[in-house]
Amino acid sequence: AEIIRLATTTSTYNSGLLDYLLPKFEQDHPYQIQVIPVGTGKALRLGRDGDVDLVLTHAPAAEKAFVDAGYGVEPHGVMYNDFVIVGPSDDPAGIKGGDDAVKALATLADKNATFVSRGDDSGTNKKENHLWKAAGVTPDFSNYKAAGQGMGAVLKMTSELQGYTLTDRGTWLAMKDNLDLSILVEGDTKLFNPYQVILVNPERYKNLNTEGARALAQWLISDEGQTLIDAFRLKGKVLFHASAGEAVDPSKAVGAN
Amino acid sequence: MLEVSRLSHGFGRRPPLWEIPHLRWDGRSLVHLRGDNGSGKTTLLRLLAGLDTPRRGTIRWTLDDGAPAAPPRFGDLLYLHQQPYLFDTSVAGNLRHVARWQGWRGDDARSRIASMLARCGLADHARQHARSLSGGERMRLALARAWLLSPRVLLLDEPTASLDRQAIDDITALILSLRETGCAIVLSAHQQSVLTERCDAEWHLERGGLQVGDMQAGIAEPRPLGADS
Amino acid sequence: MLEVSRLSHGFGRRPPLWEIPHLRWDGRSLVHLRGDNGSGKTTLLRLLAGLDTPRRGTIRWTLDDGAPAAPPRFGDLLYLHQQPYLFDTSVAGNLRHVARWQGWRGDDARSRIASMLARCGLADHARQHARSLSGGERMRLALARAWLLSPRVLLLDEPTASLDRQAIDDITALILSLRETGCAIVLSAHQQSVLTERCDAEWHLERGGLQVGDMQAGIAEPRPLGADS
Amino acid sequence: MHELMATMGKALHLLVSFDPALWEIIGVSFRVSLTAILVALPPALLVALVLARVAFPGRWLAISLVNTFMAVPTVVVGLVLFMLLSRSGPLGEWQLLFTQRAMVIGQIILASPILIAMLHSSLQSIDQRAWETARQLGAGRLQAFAMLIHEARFGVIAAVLAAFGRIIAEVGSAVMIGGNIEHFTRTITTAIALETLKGEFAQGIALGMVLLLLALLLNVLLGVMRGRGQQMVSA
Amino acid sequence: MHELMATMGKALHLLVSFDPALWEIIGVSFRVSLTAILVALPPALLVALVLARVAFPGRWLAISLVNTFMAVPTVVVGLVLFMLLSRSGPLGEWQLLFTQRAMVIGQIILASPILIAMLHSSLQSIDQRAWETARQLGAGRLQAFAMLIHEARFGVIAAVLAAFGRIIAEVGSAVMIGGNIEHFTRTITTAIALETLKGEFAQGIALGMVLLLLALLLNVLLGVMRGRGQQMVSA
Ligand SMILES: Nc1ncnc2c1ncn2[C@@H]1O[C@H](COP(=O)(O)OP(=O)(O)OP(=O)(O)O)[C@@H](O)[C@H]1O
Ligand SMILES: Nc1ncnc2c1ncn2[C@@H]1O[C@H](COP(=O)(O)OP(=O)(O)OP(=O)(O)O)[C@@H](O)[C@H]1O
Ligand SMILES: [Mg+2]
Ligand SMILES: [Mg+2]
Repeated sequence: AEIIRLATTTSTYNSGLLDYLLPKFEQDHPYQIQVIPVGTGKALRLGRDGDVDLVLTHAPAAEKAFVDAGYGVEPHGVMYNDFVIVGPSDDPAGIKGGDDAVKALATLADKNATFVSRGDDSGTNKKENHLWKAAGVTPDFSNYKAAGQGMGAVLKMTSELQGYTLTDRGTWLAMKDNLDLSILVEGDTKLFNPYQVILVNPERYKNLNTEGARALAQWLISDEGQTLIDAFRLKGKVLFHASAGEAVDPSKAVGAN
Repeated sequence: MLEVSRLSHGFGRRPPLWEIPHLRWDGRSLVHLRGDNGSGKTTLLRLLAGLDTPRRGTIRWTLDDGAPAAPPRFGDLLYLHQQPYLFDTSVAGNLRHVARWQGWRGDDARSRIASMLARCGLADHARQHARSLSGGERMRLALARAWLLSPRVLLLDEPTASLDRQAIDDITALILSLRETGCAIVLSAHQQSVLTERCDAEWHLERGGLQVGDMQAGIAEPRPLGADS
Repeated sequence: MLEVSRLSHGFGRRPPLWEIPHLRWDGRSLVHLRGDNGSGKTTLLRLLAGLDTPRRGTIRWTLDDGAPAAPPRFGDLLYLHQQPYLFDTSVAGNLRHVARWQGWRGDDARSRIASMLARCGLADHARQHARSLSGGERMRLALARAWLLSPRVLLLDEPTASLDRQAIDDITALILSLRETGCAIVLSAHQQSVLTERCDAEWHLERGGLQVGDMQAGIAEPRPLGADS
Repeated sequence: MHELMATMGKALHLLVSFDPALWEIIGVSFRVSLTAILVALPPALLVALVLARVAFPGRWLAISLVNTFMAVPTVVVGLVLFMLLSRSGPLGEWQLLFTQRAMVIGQIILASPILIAMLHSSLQSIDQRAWETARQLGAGRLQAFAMLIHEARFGVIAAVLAAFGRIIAEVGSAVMIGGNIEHFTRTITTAIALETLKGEFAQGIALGMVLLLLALLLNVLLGVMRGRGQQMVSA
Repeated sequence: MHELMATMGKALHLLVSFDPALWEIIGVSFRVSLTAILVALPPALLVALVLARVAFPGRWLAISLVNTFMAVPTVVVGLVLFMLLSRSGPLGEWQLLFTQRAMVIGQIILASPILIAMLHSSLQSIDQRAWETARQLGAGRLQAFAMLIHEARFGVIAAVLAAFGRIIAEVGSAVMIGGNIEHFTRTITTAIALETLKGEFAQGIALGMVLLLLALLLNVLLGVMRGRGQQMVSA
């Protein structure tokens, strides 16, 4: 079978979604998919260099730049989930229960609460920076820790330090049993987290398997793919919401669980 | 001084090299240890020095009216290897090591080292690397290191093998003067030389045993003197 | 056979150890190289063997009617170190190395090795680790390794220093028989022995020069015989 | 402590359960690293010998350079190789990226400095007379070299073990240029990295122990092979 | 190639620009790794000496174990230490997690096997007579030990350099138990990992080069110190 190389973020990979979806694709298509799990930044870099055939990422601004620069073509929204703010159960900063992420962050900065940031320019990190900006805060309070690591590590750190952080729901669900944290803020429309699939521009490199990549992308946004995404459960919880074709209504991105 | 009983030693599954039922030495005679290649001279000297543990038997040294004891602490007793080990530094550096271990400092150490180098004919080589010395010079350096210590017991394993005539004369003089100060000395040697001629006792390893002879008193029968007869 | 001209060598900034304006040797005499410790015997032999490059001068060997050339290829010419290096394996293993390098195989190699071990009195030690040999046995092993090769030129650096009388007799016989086969031999030695007595030429390193004497012809004046007089 | 103990049990269980997925990544790990060592060893021996025995101007600088390259982070080797092997890079046409072969290349680069440095240090400590003696006794250059290696065998084994330890345990280059693709370029260490990312620390440690157990096995085998003996060091 | 060249230039520029953020992480890297080496060296010397000189039952097994631990992945050390130092772990009360001290501990653990293995190999190759000679000439045990180390100094330096190379270049344990926290536990290698994560490969390589340049400096200094000389090996 021909090989398709897909670079994706570790959060997607680790949720198990791809292990669930891809075999079903491979059954009906003459392709074998090699998944390269990396961070969003690195995934886009792999696409730019032509080392993969398509990418599946969640950083709208970076993706837009990627496509605008001509590195990628045919972007399609595939699905979305959402971010949540987690922290210690006793919530010393008192942000629990709200659904205003911006206000919550402003409170954290105000109280100089321990906040662990991804600090790695990832989609999540960009979302966080966006929220700080909206709150009118420069995050330089003394207990703000820029960890420069992946989501899983940052959650572990947050739990160890009994601090706060912003996480995607997928990683949270996957890890929460090992953590001493709970969800404090969720449901804000600003916490929307859409995923796109983008083909690497075939004009830039020969030897790309664009045909296969397109087949995979089309399958993901086909009715079959979309139904499967909606049916995926992690620890009994819905994780991703299929969103192909529609102009996603952010309010649908939240609340479901 | 030295009392050995029922001593024997060997290697692997071979029979013992030799057995010494009993040996007593007052430490006052200058002993020449003889024996063919492989007869076990080195082995015996290493055991006496306490560097190896005998298979069987006991070795007891009595120093300075103390109680008889196993081979005394290093520094009092000194065994000089058949092929001496020189430290990886200069000639003078080799002596400085010893001076440091003896706790000598500054000018005291320096003057002792300088005079010892002169005495052993190595003054010109003080800054040369020890391991670039010629065969005879190596042995001289090893002897110089040993003289620095003024030990109570000195076991020399073929000290004259690669020395020229002048050097043998020199160390003979040194050995005799050390002996004056009460140092007990055993030396092994294949060749006869002025030094072996000054020995007044002979231990001969032969057919698995140790023959003891008193040369001054004429008890040792005149032997055919190998190469030089 | 050997022609040396304007040869001199030294170390560091020191003056040359010796200078040899001219030396010619037909390779038929058995040469005894003498000289005090540090006079440069080892240095000279190493230069002749081509192991070091002289500061100045040339060394030309003529083997088998070939043209005069720099020290011939190893294997034809063999220098035996004053303290021979034994390979880190058994006694027989040391000889097997040589057999392999000579390209001998199977029974041929085995029988040559066995007979050489017997000849050097090491048959009992064949499986012992080479580095656990006694001083004299080491030299015997090194000589055995050399005999295996039947070289054209043999430079022996104090081969008798740590050997007993029997061993000296044995290697004297070996050396004489090698010489019969046309091997050119130089040996250095401090002590007189039956071997040095069989030498018929003497090279004496003295006061920075090389004195050549023909002993058989009685040209060499009778010297005071060091240790054994 | 309890959790760590449980992890040990898990590791043992993993090993004896003969989980094919596990043995697959073990296979990739050992295949890649053993190949890298085997390829890297001969040139490393040669370079080490030259550094130890041939006096050429700038030798000590060369030695310093080798020592320096022991401090190169694995991920940097990964990055550089990535940029070379990437389709947009100068060697992109070889299409080696994300293959085991590329991983072997990365590990050769990582193994070489430590091999050379350690081999140099043990060859250097072999007596000068060893080479002279072998050559005079009729050994050709290659044979004399083989003899030197034999004399230095304990050091050589130590060097190989250290280099092997370094590359079987490395993850930075393996993940960069291997891509950690399941069934293909996933090794024990990249799998551990993935488990760590997931927060499955126990699983990661269990995998690490599997690696260590296998390394122990290898070492014990080697130990038995070299005969438990100790070197004789009296000259 | 072009991009790699540009990266070199960037690295040099980074170094001479005296960017305080850069020098901060350089400082953390070297402080942590040098401390770890200094702490690990004395016990490693002692263990190596015992392994090289004292014949005790099971010695070869102990040596095999040490060799095995050279193959421990850095991240596994990080994971185990993390579980020990974690709030819920047995040593949680020490509150060491995400501090430089914890990183030092991790690097000590990583440096020790390679130190011991290499020191063992060079101490073992020192002639048996060296110890005997020193002791007989009046050296105390400690003094004789110091003399042995001096005799083996080239091997000791090689061991220290190899171990230093390993830990200054390691990232797995540093990132796990240090946390890669900016201004605090971020080292050169964790910063490289971060740049890599971001896809900023050139920046990562530039940082790697900075590390190598500094390592080179250290090596050259050491080379000058030990006098460029070569060991004398004739016994
Ligand atoms: N570790 C060992 N294993 C086996 N045999 C050994 C060992 N050490 C010594 N021997 C053997 O024991 C015998 C005695 O050795 P020793 O060194 O005592 O002889 P020696 O009398 O000093 O001889 P030489 O005059 O040649 O120095 C020799 O045959 C030697 O090969
Ligand atoms: N590498 C070196 N550097 C400095 N001096 C050296 C070096 N090698 C030898 N020498 C010196 O050169 C002189 C001659 O050495 P050589 O070994 O040739 O003497 P030799 O005649 O063989 O003496 P011996 O009878 O003691 O073996 C000695 O004084 C020695 O210290
Ligand atoms: Mg002896
Ligand atoms: Mg000499």
